[in-house]
Amino acid sequence: MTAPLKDISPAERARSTSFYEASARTRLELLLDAGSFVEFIGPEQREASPHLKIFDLPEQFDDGIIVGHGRLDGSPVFVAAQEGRFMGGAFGEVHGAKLTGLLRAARQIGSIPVLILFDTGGVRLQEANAGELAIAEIMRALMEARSAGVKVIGLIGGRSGCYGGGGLIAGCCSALAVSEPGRIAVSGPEVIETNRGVEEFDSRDRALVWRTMGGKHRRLIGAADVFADDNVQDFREAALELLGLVGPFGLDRLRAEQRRLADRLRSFGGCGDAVDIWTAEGIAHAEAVPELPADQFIALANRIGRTSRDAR
Amino acid sequence: MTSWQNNRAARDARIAAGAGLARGKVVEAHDVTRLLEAVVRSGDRVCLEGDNQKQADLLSRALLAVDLSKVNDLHMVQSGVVLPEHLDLFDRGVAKRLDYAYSGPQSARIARMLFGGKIELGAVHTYLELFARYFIDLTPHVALIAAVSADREGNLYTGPNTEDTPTVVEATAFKDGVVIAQVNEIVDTVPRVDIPADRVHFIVKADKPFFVEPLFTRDPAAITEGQILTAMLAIKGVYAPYGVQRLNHGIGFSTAAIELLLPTFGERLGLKGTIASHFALNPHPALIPAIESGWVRQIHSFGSEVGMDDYIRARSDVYFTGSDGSLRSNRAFCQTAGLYACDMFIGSTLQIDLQGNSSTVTTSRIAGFGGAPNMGADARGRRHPSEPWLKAGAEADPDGSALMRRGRKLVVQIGETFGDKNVPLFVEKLDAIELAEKLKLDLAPVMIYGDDVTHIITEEGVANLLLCRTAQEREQAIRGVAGYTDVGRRRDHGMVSRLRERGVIRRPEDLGINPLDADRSLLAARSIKDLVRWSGGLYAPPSKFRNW
Amino acid sequence: MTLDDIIASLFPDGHEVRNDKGVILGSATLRSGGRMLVLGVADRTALGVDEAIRLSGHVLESIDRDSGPILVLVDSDSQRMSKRDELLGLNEFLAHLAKVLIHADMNGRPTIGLLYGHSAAGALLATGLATRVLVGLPGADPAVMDLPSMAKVTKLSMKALQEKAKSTPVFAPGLSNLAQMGAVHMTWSNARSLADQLEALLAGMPAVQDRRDALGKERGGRLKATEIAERVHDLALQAR
Amino acid sequence: MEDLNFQHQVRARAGGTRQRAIVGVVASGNLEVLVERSLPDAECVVDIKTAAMGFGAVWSAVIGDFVERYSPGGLKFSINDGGARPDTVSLRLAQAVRLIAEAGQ
Repeated sequence: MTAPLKDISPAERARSTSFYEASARTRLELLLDAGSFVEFIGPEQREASPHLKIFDLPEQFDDGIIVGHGRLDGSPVFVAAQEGRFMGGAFGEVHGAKLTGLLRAARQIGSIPVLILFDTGGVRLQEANAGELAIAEIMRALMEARSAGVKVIGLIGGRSGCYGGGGLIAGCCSALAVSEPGRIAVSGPEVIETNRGVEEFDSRDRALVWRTMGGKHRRLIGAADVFADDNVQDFREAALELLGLVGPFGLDRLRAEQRRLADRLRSFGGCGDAVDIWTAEGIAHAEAVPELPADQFIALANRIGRTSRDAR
Repeated sequence: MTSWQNNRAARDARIAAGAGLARGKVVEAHDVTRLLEAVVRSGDRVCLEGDNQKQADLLSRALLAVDLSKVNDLHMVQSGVVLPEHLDLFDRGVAKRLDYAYSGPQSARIARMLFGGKIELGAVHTYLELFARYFIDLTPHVALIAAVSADREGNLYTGPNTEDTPTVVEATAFKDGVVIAQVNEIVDTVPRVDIPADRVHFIVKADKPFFVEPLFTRDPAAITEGQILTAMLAIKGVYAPYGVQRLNHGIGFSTAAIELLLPTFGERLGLKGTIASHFALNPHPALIPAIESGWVRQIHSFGSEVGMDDYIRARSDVYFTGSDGSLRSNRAFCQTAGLYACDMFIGSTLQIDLQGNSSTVTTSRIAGFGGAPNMGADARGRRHPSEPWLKAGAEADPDGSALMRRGRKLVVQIGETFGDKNVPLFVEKLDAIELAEKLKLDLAPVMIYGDDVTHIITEEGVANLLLCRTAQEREQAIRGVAGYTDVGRRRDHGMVSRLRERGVIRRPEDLGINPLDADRSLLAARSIKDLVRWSGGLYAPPSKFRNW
Repeated sequence: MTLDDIIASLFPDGHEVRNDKGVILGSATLRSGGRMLVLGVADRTALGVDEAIRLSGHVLESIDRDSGPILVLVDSDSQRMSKRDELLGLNEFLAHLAKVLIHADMNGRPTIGLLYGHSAAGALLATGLATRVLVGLPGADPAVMDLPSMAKVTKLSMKALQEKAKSTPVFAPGLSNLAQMGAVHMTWSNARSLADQLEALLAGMPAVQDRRDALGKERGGRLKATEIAERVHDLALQAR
Repeated sequence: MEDLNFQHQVRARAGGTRQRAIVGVVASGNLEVLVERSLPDAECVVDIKTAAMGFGAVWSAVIGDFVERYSPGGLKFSINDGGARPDTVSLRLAQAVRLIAEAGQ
């Protein structure tokens, strides 16, 4: 009666599957070459968080992150995918250590790139110190891996976005792909509202949240290099594209990033809202940017031409 | 000599008392409280337009500020008690008595105030009952209404959210009452005349547009697999066999799932054109994919929905629109349409008991009835036949004479056996009964009576109560679809399996539905953004529903 | 100890370190004779885009010009929580600062963090936690997450949280908890000359390798992290 | 948290060759089910850790019906539950059986 999903090709399935909505496991299954994924410390190992029971909270067997090895267009890649629905995809001790170990291995090998599918609210409150430290260790391991020639690509389009320390890790990646519903920031909307008041930031005004932190804004200011439509196939293609574009890391990148960020601050530091920034970028009818369909938006972003390529 | 025009004289005196504050009919916003003190008399019946969606919020605040020595002990007769100010009136003593129909967001506070004796309650009505009483024994002396714009003569344009306004004005203006309208703007020419100027006595330009809540938007992203399964059961187990074309949907997620399954699951079953073509329904965004796929022929609406204006304007073949192109809604007419011209009502509820009575009342909340009891009731006065109506009638009374047998409206309760926080849908005794005992009410606030309910659908299957011949069968049919709730686990297994053999209970597998196929990929739209795409960019959802 | 006291005690042979609106920039002469680049956040200032870009610029300017270790002094608020900072991409500015510090450390400019006051969340990640060795001074009060906010989210009372905090260092604020987790390598004494303690550290600087997870295990604060990371590492090496 | 354990003797071994499968996530109103082919053919074990206290009787009924209907012989189910409703539990269990019945390892 219903067309079984098995009958369609993996690419068609990936094309029709929303990245935002899919689970971390489904994202990996459809992102990688069919059947190529091998998980490290899978759920059957039951390496859950040792800390949640202190708070009488349920555990998840994989602690909310899946790490492993697979192939992308035939080439080997390491992958990590956060499950944004389990505790908001937040970093805890075990969760973080899985990614740290993966990056350390990638560094040692040097030639196999790493894809990180972010979906996180940041540090897991119930193990805040362990989570914060895990993020510090991941940032260190990531930069050591990049310094050893490893390409690390971040894919951002999950329901929990990429917040807190997750935003800092994303900032360390060689390149990012982001979709419209994807968000990248340090402080979450509710945190800003709680600390600074609703006049500073109305967290319930979702149009405001997305134009301040969402995928389109991040692409337009050059924080992300590729804008993906919200389906897994588009993220797969974005990952392949970025792997082809990324060059080796070095001091010149950091100098270029310093210039890039200082220039951003000079050009847009006085803007009160994303629409002001887009207008300053020379976009006519900037207020209509959130409504643009993906193809038109991509054309616009390419015309504006801001990227972080060779400058991160 | 007896005077037979006292009321008209009194009305003229009220208008004269207010005229000093007006230029023509126009009163400045800062003078409105003084206007009300001049026009309203203590003890008056006042309709303060609080609809299901649209609120005369400026007039509410102005009425709350009156000098109590001039205006007090009012009798409020309004369909919606929605704004905090509506109840502040009673706390302050401006108003004393209340007759109403719906109190959604104020349901907890209104319960507290009723217990505390702050409000003298007339009755909780359905919309149609309250509207009817406007013309019999609850006619307002003063109506405080809301419109989009007015011209200087007082002609009003109510815009897409016309809702209750024509009914309120009809009852007030033609029975010597005074009508005061708040409008968002005063213009030279209104886009269309919804209320003619001779029925309007004062107009006030509000400082900001009247408040409208988007009550009928269900984000497809929040629809669960369980709701999809119940929606599949409804389409295949009720819509299809009865051929239901004329219907009303509730506002829950299960019915939103049905709307989103029509172009996918419904299409594969070949049902297009045979079901779900004519609706009494607000402009639900979730229905956009079905409309765009050619399922829906016509929709008449109680009110509008925020963000749907441009879409409605561009789809006038489907919606009722005025000469200006925008939606014309009308709650009284649409309620009547739902009662008499629809063959099915399907909606969700909070509690169902063993007789099939249902209620949305809990012991601490009195949400009122709104329109559901009229939608979800068999219209005993109905005389025109239709296939679903006749088929349902025949199922209920197979041995009766075909020519003398009444048809039956299909009244379908749909829901999951457990609701939020694992609260069971099925109970031995409704909270409504406890509430009635506590408040010493004459009637328990039952939303839909069991004898009107024809089907109950849960993820466990479809129970067809029309086919039950005894009270015991009916109880076991209900227990049979009550799943793992206490009510469900106390079923008589033997009787339930006999009911299943007779088709009284139909499990998913009896309908050829595999619960594992109840997947979100079946939804024609899985997000608000998808709905915007289906609408060709015409649907403009309010900010709280966006993730872009 | 005030910032001035600390700097005076660290660098008795002289320094050019300025505190400009909470942003610490400068350099100093080490007792051993070499120079040390100094930067940091003072006066419990929030770390936003404007502060972060100055700090990263200070390090980058020094990288080709100078040699010697780098000191990051920390008494900050959290990251600046504002619409403007997020609009401009605060995550990139903070990450950039951390990257610059990590790069310097890996390339002959060993980094030391000195946590002498408060710090939290993103600000700590971009400063102290991005150095090779993080030193605490007595009285420092870092808080990844403060207990009142935790109480709000977990719906537990402050008392219940404080009770839980006695049995584990994993969530509660404080220098000793971070030390037990392996984040803070050592705590110096206020009673002794900071210069002595700095020289001792520089003389025996640990290797570049990040051993914080192992340290956390040795101190009984993080029992799983190092084992999990090693297992994934080994599996990954086998899988290629 | 509450721990529950159910052991059933079943009619037949579950189909398929996969050794294990996992479905669902732990979130409010949701659960994960890890299923492993690790028991003798006539046995089925279900281990549950749930955040919702006091629903043992409901779990017992749900698991009983599930075992009766699917005869999942040889399978061990391990559940982390975030307070899911019985219909969601039934659905996840059925999904787990379907997944492990697929060909594969």
